[in-house]
Amino acid sequence: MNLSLLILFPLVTAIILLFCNGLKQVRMVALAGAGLQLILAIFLLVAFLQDRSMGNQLTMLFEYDFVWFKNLPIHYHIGVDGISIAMILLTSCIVFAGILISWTMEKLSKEFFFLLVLLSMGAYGFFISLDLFTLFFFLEIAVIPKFLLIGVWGSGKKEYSAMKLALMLMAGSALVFVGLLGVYYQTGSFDMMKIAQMNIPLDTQYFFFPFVFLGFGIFAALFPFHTWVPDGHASAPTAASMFLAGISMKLGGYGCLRVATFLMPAAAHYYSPIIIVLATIAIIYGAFATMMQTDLKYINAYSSVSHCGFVILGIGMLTQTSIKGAVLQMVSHGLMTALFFAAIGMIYTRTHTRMVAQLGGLLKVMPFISTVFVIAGLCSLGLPGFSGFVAEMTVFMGSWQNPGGLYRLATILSCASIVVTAVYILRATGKTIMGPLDGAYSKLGDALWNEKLAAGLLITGIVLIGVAPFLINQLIGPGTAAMMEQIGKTINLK
Amino acid sequence: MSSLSEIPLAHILFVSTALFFIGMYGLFTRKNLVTLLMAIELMLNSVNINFIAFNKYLYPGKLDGVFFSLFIITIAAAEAAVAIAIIINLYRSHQSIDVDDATEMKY
Amino acid sequence: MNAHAIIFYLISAFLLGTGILSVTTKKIFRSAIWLLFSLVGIASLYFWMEVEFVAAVQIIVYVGGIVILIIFSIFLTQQSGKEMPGPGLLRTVFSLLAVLFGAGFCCMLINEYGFTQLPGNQFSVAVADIGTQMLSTAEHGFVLPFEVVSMLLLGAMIGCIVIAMKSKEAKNKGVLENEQEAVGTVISSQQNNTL
Amino acid sequence: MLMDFFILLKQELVIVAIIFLLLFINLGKDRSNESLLPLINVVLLLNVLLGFFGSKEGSLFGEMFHTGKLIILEKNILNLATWIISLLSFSWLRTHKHVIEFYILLLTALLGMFFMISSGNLLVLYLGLEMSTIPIAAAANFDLAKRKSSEAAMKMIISSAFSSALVLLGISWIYGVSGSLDFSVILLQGPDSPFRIFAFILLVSGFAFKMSAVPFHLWTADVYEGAPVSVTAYLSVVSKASVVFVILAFLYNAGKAFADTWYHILIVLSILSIIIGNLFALRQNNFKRFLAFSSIAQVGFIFIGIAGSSQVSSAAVVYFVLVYVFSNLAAFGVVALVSAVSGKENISDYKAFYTTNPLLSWVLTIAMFSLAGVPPTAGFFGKFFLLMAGAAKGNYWLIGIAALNMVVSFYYYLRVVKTIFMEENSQPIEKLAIPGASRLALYICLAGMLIAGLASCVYDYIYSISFGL
Amino acid sequence: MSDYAYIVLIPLLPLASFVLLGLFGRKYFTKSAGIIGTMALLASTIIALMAAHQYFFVDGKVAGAYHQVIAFKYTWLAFSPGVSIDMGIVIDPISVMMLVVVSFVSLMVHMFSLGYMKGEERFATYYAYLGLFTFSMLGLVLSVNIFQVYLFWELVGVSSFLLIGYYYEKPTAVAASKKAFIVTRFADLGFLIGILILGFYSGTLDISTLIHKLTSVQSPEYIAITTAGFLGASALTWALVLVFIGGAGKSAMFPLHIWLPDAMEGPTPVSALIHAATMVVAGVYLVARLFPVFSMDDTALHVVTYVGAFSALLAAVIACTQTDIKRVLAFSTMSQIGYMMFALGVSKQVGEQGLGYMASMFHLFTHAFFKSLLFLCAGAVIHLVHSNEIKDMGGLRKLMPVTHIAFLVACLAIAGVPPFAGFFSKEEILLAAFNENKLIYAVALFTAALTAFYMFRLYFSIFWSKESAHHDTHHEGTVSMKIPLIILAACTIGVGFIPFAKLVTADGAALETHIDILFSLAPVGLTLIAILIAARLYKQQNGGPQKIADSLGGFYRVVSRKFYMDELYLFITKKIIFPLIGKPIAWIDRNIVDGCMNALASITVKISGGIKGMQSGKVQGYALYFFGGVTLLAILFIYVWK
Repeated sequence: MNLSLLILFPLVTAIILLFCNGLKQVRMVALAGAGLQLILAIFLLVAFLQDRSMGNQLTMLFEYDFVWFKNLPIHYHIGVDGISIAMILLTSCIVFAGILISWTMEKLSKEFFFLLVLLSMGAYGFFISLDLFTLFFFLEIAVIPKFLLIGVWGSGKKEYSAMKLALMLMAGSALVFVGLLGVYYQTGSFDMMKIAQMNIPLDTQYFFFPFVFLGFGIFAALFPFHTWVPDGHASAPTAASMFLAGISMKLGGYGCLRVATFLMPAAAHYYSPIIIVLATIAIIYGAFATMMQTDLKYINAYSSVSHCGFVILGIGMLTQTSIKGAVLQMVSHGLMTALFFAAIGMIYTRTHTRMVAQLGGLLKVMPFISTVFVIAGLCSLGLPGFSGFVAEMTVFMGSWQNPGGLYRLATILSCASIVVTAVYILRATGKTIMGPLDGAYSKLGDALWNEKLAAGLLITGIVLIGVAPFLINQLIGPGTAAMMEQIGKTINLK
Repeated sequence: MSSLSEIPLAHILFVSTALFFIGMYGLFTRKNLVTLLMAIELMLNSVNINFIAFNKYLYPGKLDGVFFSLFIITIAAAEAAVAIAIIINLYRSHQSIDVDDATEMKY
Repeated sequence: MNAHAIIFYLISAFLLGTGILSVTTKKIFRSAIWLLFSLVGIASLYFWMEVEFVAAVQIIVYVGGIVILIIFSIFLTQQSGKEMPGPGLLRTVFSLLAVLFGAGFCCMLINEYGFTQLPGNQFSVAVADIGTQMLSTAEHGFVLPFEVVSMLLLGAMIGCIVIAMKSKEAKNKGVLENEQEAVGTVISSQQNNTL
Repeated sequence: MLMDFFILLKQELVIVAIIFLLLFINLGKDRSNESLLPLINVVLLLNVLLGFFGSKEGSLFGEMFHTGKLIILEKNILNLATWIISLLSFSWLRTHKHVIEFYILLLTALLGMFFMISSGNLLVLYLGLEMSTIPIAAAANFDLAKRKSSEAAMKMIISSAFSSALVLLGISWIYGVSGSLDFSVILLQGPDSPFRIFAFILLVSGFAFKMSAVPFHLWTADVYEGAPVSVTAYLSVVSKASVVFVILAFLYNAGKAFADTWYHILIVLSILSIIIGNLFALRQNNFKRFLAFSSIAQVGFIFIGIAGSSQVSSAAVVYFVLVYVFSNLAAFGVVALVSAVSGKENISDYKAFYTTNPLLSWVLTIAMFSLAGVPPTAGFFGKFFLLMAGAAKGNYWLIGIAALNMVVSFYYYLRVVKTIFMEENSQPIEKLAIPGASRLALYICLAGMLIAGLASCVYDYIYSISFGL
Repeated sequence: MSDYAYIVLIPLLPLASFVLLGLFGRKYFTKSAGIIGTMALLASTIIALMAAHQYFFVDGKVAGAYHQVIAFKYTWLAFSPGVSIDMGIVIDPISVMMLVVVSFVSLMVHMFSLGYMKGEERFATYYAYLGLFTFSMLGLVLSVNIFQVYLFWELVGVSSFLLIGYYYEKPTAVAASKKAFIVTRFADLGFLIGILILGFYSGTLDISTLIHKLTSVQSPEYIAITTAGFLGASALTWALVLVFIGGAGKSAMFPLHIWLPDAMEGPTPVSALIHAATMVVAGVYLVARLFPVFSMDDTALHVVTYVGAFSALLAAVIACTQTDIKRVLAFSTMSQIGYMMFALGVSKQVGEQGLGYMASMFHLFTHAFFKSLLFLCAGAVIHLVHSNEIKDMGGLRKLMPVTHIAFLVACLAIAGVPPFAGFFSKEEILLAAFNENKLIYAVALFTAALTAFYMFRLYFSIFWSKESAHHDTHHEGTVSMKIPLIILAACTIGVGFIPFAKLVTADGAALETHIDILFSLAPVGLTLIAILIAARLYKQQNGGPQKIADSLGGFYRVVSRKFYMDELYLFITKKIIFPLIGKPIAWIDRNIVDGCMNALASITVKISGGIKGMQSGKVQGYALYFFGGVTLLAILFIYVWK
């Protein structure tokens, strides 16, 4: 299994897209590309599981190490473990769904799909990188297309939002960059697997960990650096919102975990109270802020802040279960929020409004979309049978395993957010989906085939994880265990 | 030769330094572009004095300083020529060679 | 203090005095003349230091070339008689402060460094030496700078021509010629001197 | 021996030959620009290609001139940049009356830079410095009828004359304390007295002036704005690049004993440059002025790289300059085309540029990304390596400031992109016909921006021939 | 022990019905959805009865007690070693009992709905939801793992939400469904934290292991959980109280009961199923499930007792004043569940002292029948009258004889008149309370009388009172609606005679019980008196009730407004949480947090504007700056940094 294909496929798709003409051709190519990615991701999953079942116990599989810059220790070093595979699957699903949702995108369609595919390339590259340079490279690749996607195809105060998003994310990556250089100069290597084996001196860890963690934290909407999220999501076109919330924010979470925590566990331990406090604030505060929103996209955006708080919380708690929960939450939230945005997008294209107050009773005219909306909402509030429950419960269980008053308090407060979540989700659902139908909307149609397919794909993912979490547990369990072993070693050393 | 030692090198350098800053003062305060140019010539000349003095007093073995000053004189001439050409062109477009009149581009 | 020293101080006072006048006089033409005196003063300083060749070049190029050029340009821009507006008070104060500080600072540095002269001074500048060294490619030859400078002069000349040439309008034809002449003078004098 | 002479001096000699060729053409019968420009471009292309043959290490004229692989590469970069600028100037020069003179000035300046880069002696250095300035000042006035053009030329010549006076003061003092002009001797003693340090600072400030580092940068924006676009491009790319090379060679070779001093000077200047450059770039509307300030900020980054004082840093600096050449020229290329046809030079004129000129928009966008340092453009690699080199000394706070300033710089680069793609305009710039030459140049820049980073061989080659402190 | 794996079919059949109807119902099964759902439930019920038969009578007791059988267990989600969510099936007396109740009542409701919901646009969806609910409830009662309980607990909650909001175009229905979900969610928070505490200290989430570990006084887990404490109470107490809060939420115990009356916005059969017979007793079931652990902690048991008793009384008082028949029934449900709760609270784990437990379960069992019957009857009435208000009814006994009889039977049962089912279970509860706590006994007794009063108030108001304003053209309902009524009425009469004490007890061993006539005298007497008063007041239309209400004045108003609990909650949410927490946070986010980010940008721009003077356009100024820069560097490097 050659992992580079994950980068190559989108790249080739993007290049072909540049030479396409007409909406039809463009979207067919984009869809085919995304479909291939999806197939490849599934194939990768199968190959991975096969390898594992054959007894391959290496931390990383399908490793490939190519000296990129021979005079600097920069390698093109890629490899995957279960966590990365989960993220890759997530990415491919969302990209596929995103392209389907934007099927009717007519304004500059070629550029739109081009950027979307480019984004996916960045995400794949990020998730498979084992070299910090490559990782950073792909991280930044995944930022700029968002700027254009929001700014050109967005709505509302799109330019402001696009700029804000780009700048804040770039500030994040600038922080990451400083941290990476620090790590590099302490270890002389960019190779994560190697760095993990070395013990970075404590004071160095203490100094650079905040840079890396905060940097990635901005991507993951860490309080108080989450303010790009609402504006960015609200202004973005549907597919970009899906991608933004579904994948981009996961880049941050993954980075916090894979780079910050994995490489500098002692510092992670040292700073965990702060991380926990910030995460808890994000969870509670995000939830309450969501409650007051009147725009569907803002609702989902703020709820993303709250939900991504669980990711940070899980990481900050530093127990194996909580970290597993964080990963699960990333996957779950990715799918769920993408679905939510898809639903909102579908509603918006029909009603041309996203204001809760102006909608109502949509269930009557668009039962499919409404059902999708409700499912996304229920997943968001952590209903069993959907992925959200599995993820959140894992985080809670893991968090509770970390004794100590602060941790306990944080866990309890975070748990409390499920109530607030219920409030805002039901409020939104009650006002848009239920209630009397506005006469103006009585002629609107239900979802088209592409939208159904997209939503179906995402729902399948959500339900699969929700109903059979042992499957994904099998995938990410060993990965987190290996990671935790490494982390545990260092923390105990101290 | 002995007479030279009565004047310390430092005094010559003081003179050249003074001349340099006289030129600089001119550069800072004059309004007319041609006078700015003259101020610059003064500064360059002061440097020439430096070169000659150092060469003569400290490093008489080689002629580096002398040569340098010769080249400076040449360059100064070329620079002055170009500057004057530019000033004339400026005069054509602005009808003035006041330096404060040519401040269209700023901030 | 012997006569030699007195001469030095006299020359210095002269060149600094005229220099100051040159940068402060209100009338531009006078300013040019003071500059001329100052440059002559510098040339005499060179004479005093017994580097006659440089002194000669100084007089030929500066007095004979540049100052003339400047005076020409003053005429061309028709400002010879006018009183120039003085600088603003603030500007003067600031400049004065900066300059005085700079000068004081530099003099202090010079003083602090304490140059020690060599006792037996064997400095002599023969024109022939200069000529051979200028064109020598060996260790202390200056043929490379010489050639470089010639290319520079070429470039400068062409630049001057293009810029100062007033296209199509015959009115200022004279300017062009004067320009070319002036530049030509400078260049030829330089070439002559070094050869 | 003679052969050696020719080989070592080949690049300079070729330039001189071209200058004379142009002179002869000028003397001959009048030719139309349409026939002249292709010829000149071909000659310049040959010049670029010739640069890659027969490299040899050595020195001439008693250490006054020396060359080596890195120096040849640097000159090749400058040659290439000059050629690209020439290609990009096509539409501007087509109607210009003084094409040959323009090229002579450009090439004279280039020659000056070559000597400057190769210099082993303060005299040659100084002459090179002047030679690369005076013709450009003249060239800045080449939009003869424009008020701004003469203002720019005036500002440039006065500023540079002032700067050279200070540099000369510094050189004379250095001569005074060392008795020599040779790089190998002048700074041997190190910063043991204030006098020496001040002399050194004066000299460095001259370089900083040419590189337009804050606070010696003030001429830059005005000159860039007023000068013809091609000259601005030349100033901002070739001229600046050459000084970077010189300062690199000078500090790393001659300035060894002063390493501690210049290290700190560079840091002070780089912080000032990055911050002030960014702050001013934020508020610009004129595209050239904007690029001026952006290049000032870039200089700050280059200084950080130089401050690293290792082989990695010199490689990073040269590499960055190469990348910078491509990126900046791509941007100037588009600006030159637009300016030549429509005369519009403001960023706000580019609103909805994408609707009429998609290709140019993409080139400009990628150039902005490359300048901003966004992957996968080469600019990302350039900046990464620079800061990596700078971080080697452990001054992470500096890297932190630089990194955060990169965010500010993102703002204004993205603002351009925003203007092009997102803003509405009822009268966008019309669809431009791109001359073949310019198209070629833009493609070269595009290829450079996209490939020079990803293909590690470029960097690896530069690294293999560069040197540390 | 024989194989019980087939039991898995009981929940899975409704699930299949849900999936089928949910995915394809709208298109393909618009008419046949009811039949499909009912058939699935019929099969489930039969299997459940078979299982009950097998468990109680075929396999029977081992060593004098019924034992727990884990029929099936699968690790669904592993957290860490030992701690995992398992999906499984537990077979023990209460789960089997609940299986029967849930599937049976659900079947009845399915059947009833065939007629009741006929012609609804979203008929298939309705049956899908019913299937989902039944599945969840069955899953809940079969849980082996405390997290499995929680999981199905949530599912039950959401199906309740969906069903309450079935008439989604009615804003009140939407509001009620939201309220129900959010209030129970709030309670679930307690449950969840309780689980976390229990799981953390016992190192397992498996219920039987957990019970095993936490009930032996010497086990390290027990010592850990009782020594750890917070705010003066041990971790065990906290955990149990929190779990009980979860139960209280679902079971509508004070003060989390406010959702239940509003939940009556849903279709009436749904109320019968969810809000009378099954879901609302989940809290009781939960406490019963964890009863061995509860029995280790007196404080927790006291909480259960007093909350239960108070709820019972409160609900009964409120029920007397309500005019919406479904709301009366809702409060009566709450009251009866209060009975079950305090019965558990006064119980102990072993032997004779376990009477309360048995009584509670017994009451749960009987209550399921008569309360669902009451609701279905109410449904039939509403179906005819198209109103929930008592004042729109009256004299219906002639129009709907079947319903009338069934309703009467149910009323007698709930009032505790022998020999109806309610009598037996209530007797046991009273006895248990009498044995343990006289205060509780008094409350219970009073409540029993109140119950009889308000139930017969309802009965007389509906079926007697004024003459019917409705014409004969109205029919009582379809056969499919009558059959369940008849069956349930029969059950209501019959189930009291089941020897429950032999079957379902705390420790599995049989309990000797007997009806003590002397003891029964007081409650039955009080009940009869209450019925008489009700008959006096409501059989004929007269001004009596109004007079009494007037004479009570303020008290009556407070009671009829449900002690202003709704208003209190509204005040807390609308006046405190939204404006005092939500709004400020949203404001802070937009203006302070985001404002800081924006301020950063605008400050930068300001600075940029502030220093623009540097670039004055005057070349002499530039030179001055140049010289200044040189000087600055010189001073820095010569004097400052050497």
